[in-house]
Amino acid sequence: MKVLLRKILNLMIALLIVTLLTFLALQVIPGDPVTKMLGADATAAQAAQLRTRLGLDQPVLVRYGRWLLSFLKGDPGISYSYSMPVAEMLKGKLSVTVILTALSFAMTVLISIPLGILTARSESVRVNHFFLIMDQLFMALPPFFIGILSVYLFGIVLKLFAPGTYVPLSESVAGGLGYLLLPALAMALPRSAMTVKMLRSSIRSQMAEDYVRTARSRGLTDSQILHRHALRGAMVPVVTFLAQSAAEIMTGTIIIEQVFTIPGLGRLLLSSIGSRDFPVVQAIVVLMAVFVILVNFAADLINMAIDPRIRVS
Amino acid sequence: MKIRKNGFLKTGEIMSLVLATVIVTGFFWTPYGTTAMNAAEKTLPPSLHHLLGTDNFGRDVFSRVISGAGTSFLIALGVVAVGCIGGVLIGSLCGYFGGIADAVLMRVCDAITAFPAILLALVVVSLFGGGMANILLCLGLLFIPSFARVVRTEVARVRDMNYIQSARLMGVSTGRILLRHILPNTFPVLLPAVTIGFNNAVLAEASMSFLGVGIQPPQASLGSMLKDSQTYLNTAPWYALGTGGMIVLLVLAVSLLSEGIQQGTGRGQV
Amino acid sequence: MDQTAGEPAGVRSMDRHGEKEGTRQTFGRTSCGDSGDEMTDRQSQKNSGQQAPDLLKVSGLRVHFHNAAPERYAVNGVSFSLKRGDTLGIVGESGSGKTVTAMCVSGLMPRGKADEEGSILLDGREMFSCSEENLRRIRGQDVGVVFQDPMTTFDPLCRIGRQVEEALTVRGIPKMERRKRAVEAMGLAGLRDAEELYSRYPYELSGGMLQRASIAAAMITKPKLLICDEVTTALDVLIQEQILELLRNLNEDYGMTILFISHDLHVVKKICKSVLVMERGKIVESGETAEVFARPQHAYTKKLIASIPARAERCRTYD
Amino acid sequence: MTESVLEVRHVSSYYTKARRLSGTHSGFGERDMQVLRDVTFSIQKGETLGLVGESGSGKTTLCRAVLGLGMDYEGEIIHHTDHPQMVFQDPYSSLNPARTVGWTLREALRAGERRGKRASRPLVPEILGQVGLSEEYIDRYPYELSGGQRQRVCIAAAVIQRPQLILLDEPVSALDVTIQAQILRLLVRLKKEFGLSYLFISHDLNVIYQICDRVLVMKQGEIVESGDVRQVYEDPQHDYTKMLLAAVD
Amino acid sequence: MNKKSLAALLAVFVLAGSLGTVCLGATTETEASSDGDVASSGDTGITIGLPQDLDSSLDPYQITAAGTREVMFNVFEGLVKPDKDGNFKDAVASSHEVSDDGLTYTFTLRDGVKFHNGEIVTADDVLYSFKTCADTTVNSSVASALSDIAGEKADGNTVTITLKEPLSSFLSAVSSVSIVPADYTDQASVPVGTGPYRFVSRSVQDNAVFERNDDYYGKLPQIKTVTCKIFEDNNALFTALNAGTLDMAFHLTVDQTKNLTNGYKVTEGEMNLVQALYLNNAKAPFDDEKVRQALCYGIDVDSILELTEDGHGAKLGSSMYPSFKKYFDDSLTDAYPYDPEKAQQLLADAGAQGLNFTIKVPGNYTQHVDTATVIAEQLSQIGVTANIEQVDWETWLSDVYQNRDFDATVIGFDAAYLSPDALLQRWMSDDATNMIGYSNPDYDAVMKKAQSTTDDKEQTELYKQAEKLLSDTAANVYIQDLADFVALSPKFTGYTPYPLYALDFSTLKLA
Repeated sequence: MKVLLRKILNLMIALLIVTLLTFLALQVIPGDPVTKMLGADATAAQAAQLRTRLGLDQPVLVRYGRWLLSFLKGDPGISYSYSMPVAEMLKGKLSVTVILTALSFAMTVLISIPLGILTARSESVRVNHFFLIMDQLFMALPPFFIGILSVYLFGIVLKLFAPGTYVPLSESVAGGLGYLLLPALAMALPRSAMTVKMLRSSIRSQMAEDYVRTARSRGLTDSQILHRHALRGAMVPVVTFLAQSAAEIMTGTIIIEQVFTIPGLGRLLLSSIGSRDFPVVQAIVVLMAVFVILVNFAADLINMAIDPRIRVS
Repeated sequence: MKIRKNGFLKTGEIMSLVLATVIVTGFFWTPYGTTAMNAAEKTLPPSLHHLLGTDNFGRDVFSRVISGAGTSFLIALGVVAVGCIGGVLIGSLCGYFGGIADAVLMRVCDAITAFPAILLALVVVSLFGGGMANILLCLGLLFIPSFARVVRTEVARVRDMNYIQSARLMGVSTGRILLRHILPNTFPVLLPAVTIGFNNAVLAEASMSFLGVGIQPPQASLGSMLKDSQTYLNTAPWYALGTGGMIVLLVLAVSLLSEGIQQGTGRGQV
Repeated sequence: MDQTAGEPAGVRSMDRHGEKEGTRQTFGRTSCGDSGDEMTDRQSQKNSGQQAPDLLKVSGLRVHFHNAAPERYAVNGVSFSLKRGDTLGIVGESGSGKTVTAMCVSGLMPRGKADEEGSILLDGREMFSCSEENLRRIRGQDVGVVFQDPMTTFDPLCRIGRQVEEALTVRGIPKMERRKRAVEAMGLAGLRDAEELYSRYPYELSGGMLQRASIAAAMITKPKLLICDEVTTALDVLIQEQILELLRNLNEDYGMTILFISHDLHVVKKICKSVLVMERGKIVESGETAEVFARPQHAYTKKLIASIPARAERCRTYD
Repeated sequence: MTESVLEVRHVSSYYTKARRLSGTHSGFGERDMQVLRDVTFSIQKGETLGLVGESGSGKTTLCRAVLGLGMDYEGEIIHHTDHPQMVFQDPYSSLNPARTVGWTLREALRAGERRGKRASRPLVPEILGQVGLSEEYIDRYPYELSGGQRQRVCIAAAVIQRPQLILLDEPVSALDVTIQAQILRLLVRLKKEFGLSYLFISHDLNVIYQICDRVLVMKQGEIVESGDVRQVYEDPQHDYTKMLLAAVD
Repeated sequence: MNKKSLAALLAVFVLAGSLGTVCLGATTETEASSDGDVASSGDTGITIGLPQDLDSSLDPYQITAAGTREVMFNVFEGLVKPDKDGNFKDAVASSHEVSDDGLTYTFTLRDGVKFHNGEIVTADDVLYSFKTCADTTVNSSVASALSDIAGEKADGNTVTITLKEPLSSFLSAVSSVSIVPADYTDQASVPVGTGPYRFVSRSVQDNAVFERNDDYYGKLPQIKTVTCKIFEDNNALFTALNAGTLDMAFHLTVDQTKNLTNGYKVTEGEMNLVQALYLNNAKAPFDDEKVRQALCYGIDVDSILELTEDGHGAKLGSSMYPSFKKYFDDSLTDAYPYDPEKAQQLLADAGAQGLNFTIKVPGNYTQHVDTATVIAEQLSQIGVTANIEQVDWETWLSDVYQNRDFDATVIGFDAAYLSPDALLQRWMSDDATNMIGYSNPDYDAVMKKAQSTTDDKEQTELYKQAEKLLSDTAANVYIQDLADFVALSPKFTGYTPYPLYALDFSTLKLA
């Protein structure tokens, strides 16, 4: 249990550091939001009055503290440029990015685990070579390149889907999800290739352990050995890798949303950085970081479930 | 450490050799000027004159792809170097000494990995402008955690080995133990990290230029070229395929080479 | 631990690219016996009625590893027999081929890594002509194996009980009966409060206890032959003594035939009735243990015995 | 009374959970337990002191304490020599796998020189010769050597700085019997040649009997018996020693 | 740990990964605002693509971006309104007279004109609108025109405005004073006007929806709902158009029209704006006239048109676009013929060889980025290094337009309302929106005289003189009025180009 508490503590610290880093990064960016909102020819008095209303005249740490408190209460503040509550602006967009990431992550897991096991068990050298080459090839495909090609191929040539018509899930779950399938796949392909490669080598190294020979001496078939013993041990490094991939997919959505014109967090993040809309940027970055840290935490929990020794260390 | 020949190594070597020569020549000479425009030759299909055809300004796509590959190659190399050096430094310190320094640095690394790379890139670009050096610096910073983690685990493992104990007994200084005794043992672990790092660096640079945050025109960058080529997918598909193809080749060559080396030293998997 | 550079490392490792498939030449000796149906306990007792005197008869065994030098045979023409209830020791330094011989007998030789010739008759059945399916059935049923390092012989992520009873699990024995027999076997192997240890993880047990559990796992199916490969090497002197005591009881009380492999002549002297001395793949000497130790014939055996600083002679060779 | 090389007085040590890095699992669930109980002995110049006991009896901990390798302990340890060296049991992790034999030995020489041990600077081939290895081993990597050859290189490295005291932690138990004999013979020769003193640790009573002058028997971190090796073997006092001797007979 | 439980474990992992995130999303997920765009079925709706989001504030007097003004043209109306030929026809006012001394303007309100929120338009609303516009408008030429007002008086349904001195362009300034309900403070987020379409909703970065104003006094438009879909940049917009998800898109480049594969009707017109390489006259090196002239000689406008638009687009020599025929001085178009040697000579005289500067250009307008790219290439022939820095629209607005933190930029200035002032007033030294910091006393004098004369012929001459001054002092490197390609789905027709940057939804109808 002590290990769990320590992990949670680490998680909290990492989160705090992220929010602090974001906050400081935004102070450093040139371009003062007030001039942006009032325009260049605003009088000094108007600017000062707005600055106090937004609390920008407080020292950085006080502002950070106040922002953190209100964020924890679920209110990420008011957007500077759109003067709408940030939560209002995010609501449609957050679920889009989250679903896109979850879909892509699920695809990665569903593609790579079975394939990894299959390739690890195949004895013939030719099959191994084939899979290794496919791994290398898919790993080298950048998501946005696949995206462009598939938008062109499926969107414009084959007209399987209409780019730019993302219908929010609230309206038609099938339509929305259907649209997200392709972008999710574009991100999932290179990820799964890496996971397959890793899972295969992890299984291979487990199969070379002493206890596998003992199990064979008890009359177990190879597949029994794999499923009862080797696979479990092999999963530990893969689970950590998958959690890391989930984080990379999340940040990857920023580009894929651009290629497939999906109104997710990515596009809003880019434009609000441009317009120095700190509350929006802050909220998005922190949400992304929370997601990343949560998934890593889930991976730690699962690894603890698999390997009792981790529980004790 | 002798490396046995195998399929991967050979293909990887050939591809990297060809690419390297093409890119290096690209720095000094390209069939056409990378920015030379020619109104008469707009969006020509690939031909002997223009191996990859021309773009909407009549510029030779092949020359631009080579010089773009050159830029990406240099940045990726720089990023991996920065990431590697930073990673090895932090990794060995944390791995060897542990304690508070280790806990703090590792938490910062966790935070950096959780940070969306694009935001950091934008901060750097808006502060210092979009030149190659800034992108290299900012991406390099982002790659340090992955190297640090790999090196830290390896250094921690090697730190308690008998040959390190005996080195201590002999009176070898801690610095020298770290540098000359422990680090050489982390190289086999570093190679895969460097490869993955290189691939991610090429992709990250291309993505940033794709978003208009990375390398600014007129300097040729694979990412920005890919973005511009989107519009001409219908009338000039070779523009997108050529650029995207080069990115894939660049990444494939390096990963094949590293896979080959790992196979050769028996550390790869069958 | 005799795992030094000399011993062909290829025994367990993955096959390299392009290795040609291993060939199992058999000299067409007796068939593998009823390969088709499921061999259950009762049936094996029945047809052992007209038992051959020797439980195990090995003749002309030759093993050559693909990645070894052409003329270097791991096992080069080994022939011996093992009577039911006997305890035979195989002694030799690393690289002598003793472990490879054990692997062949227990059918644990990895596929496709070596060419094997000769004949191994286990209780009248020719191992070489057995299909993979039959070999798999023999492993754990007729032959139990206990390995050297107790720390790595168990799956660290799997509870002890589940691994001890595994030989029964794969033979479709119902859960309750498996558990009962596992606890019983662990008790027999000298593990106090076996019930409690049943659900513990390997990392929670000491080396000695793990080795006892390993022996329980091997004998749970009451195999005809128990192969012990360097089982005492990784243990302390006192615990070694206890394990040897346990094996002696199994042999005397339950008539368990034991093939004991070790590089430690002391241990072999204590437990084995007869002994084979192997050097570079060949048997250089064999016979009653006391006889061989008292009057070694072969020069190599003499050299082996001389280098043990046996307390009996009490000579300070290094004064 | 020849002067002593090492004096250990009333040393006790408690095993608290080792300072492991988070993330790497640190093995078995250990609690605070006493590893060394009031250990007192001394090693005379030129003497080979044997230390026998089962694993977990505290032999290795004592070694680490004597060499100050990060073990905290109560009591006093007085070295009358500088930079005692150590030879380990497992030949596989005793030599830097990424470096050649020559490099390792040169490293030992270099460290020695830095500490002003100018003396006659023996050349690496000469050192290898002393431990019975030919020059061709200089450029070999550890993975190209057999267990026995590696142990010889470790001994060469230990002896190179001419320390007066060398601790040997189960130096031969990982080797084949015939090779064991050669290494023991080498150790005795080097002791005579360079006037070394050994703390020889082993669980094998027979090896101890062959090579040691005096012997300490340790059980659960406590020295239960000590004395001249012939006298202890012929007429053991403590029944633990008797049990050990019976098991080997 | 058999296979079943392992599979279960994996399922948990996938679930944990996605559930954790979905519920994270769900916490802020409430019913998405009613912004779902109505499928463009039959006669009721049309989907139009916009290359960038509308301004953050939709208050008529705060709108800065031409892209927002051309859409909001359908929501807000002044007392008078420009028609497709450039004349002013009555809108909220049913009639208007101008006294012969040009000092008093009387407007009679059209009765029964309703705001989108149902209130009837009253004279007080008009007074409120004029007063608020004068105080808060960001458009300097409108502000200076309104400052000429001596007094306003409203009785019953007529409003009379008296000026201090006659102002020829006052009527066009009136057309840009959008009539808004008095004391309605929420214009920024929920704009209310009198136009043919009323504002329904907007979702940031995604879309804006307008609906037919059924009680509009004029001819009721046929299309009920107009959904504007917002794209990050031109490529994304073009891809969606090509795939048929958009019914209409405008400001396309000629290359895009050539790559169109969905059989849409393309009409060509001018964008009615002045595209130029605007140079920051307040900052070295462009404070030196010689250097500016060198750039004018060093840039070959013809080859820019050839490379970026296959020759389409109309060249111009000063801050006036050709379709504003009355004031366009064609002679200035070739004031600086392409002459690289002269350019280099001028640079040498000014001691500015090896000039190195940055062109900041908004990334979402492909036309401007392409022009900048060609300019950079051409200048490199004369040893001048022009680095291009693409910034997103919001950053361009704040850095370049408002804070004037730039060396040079490529952008197009449109006429907020049909008057030469809208294009020339900006360059007077005391003008707040004079982003290039151009200050030329002669120019200010000529402009003041032009604005105050009542004789139309003399006034036109003075405006042309002002244009010539801009060209002689090479204030900027004037390039072209971009060709405007509008793609319209065959299902619709009725697109009518306007002589100013405006997009009239009301003329669209089913084919």
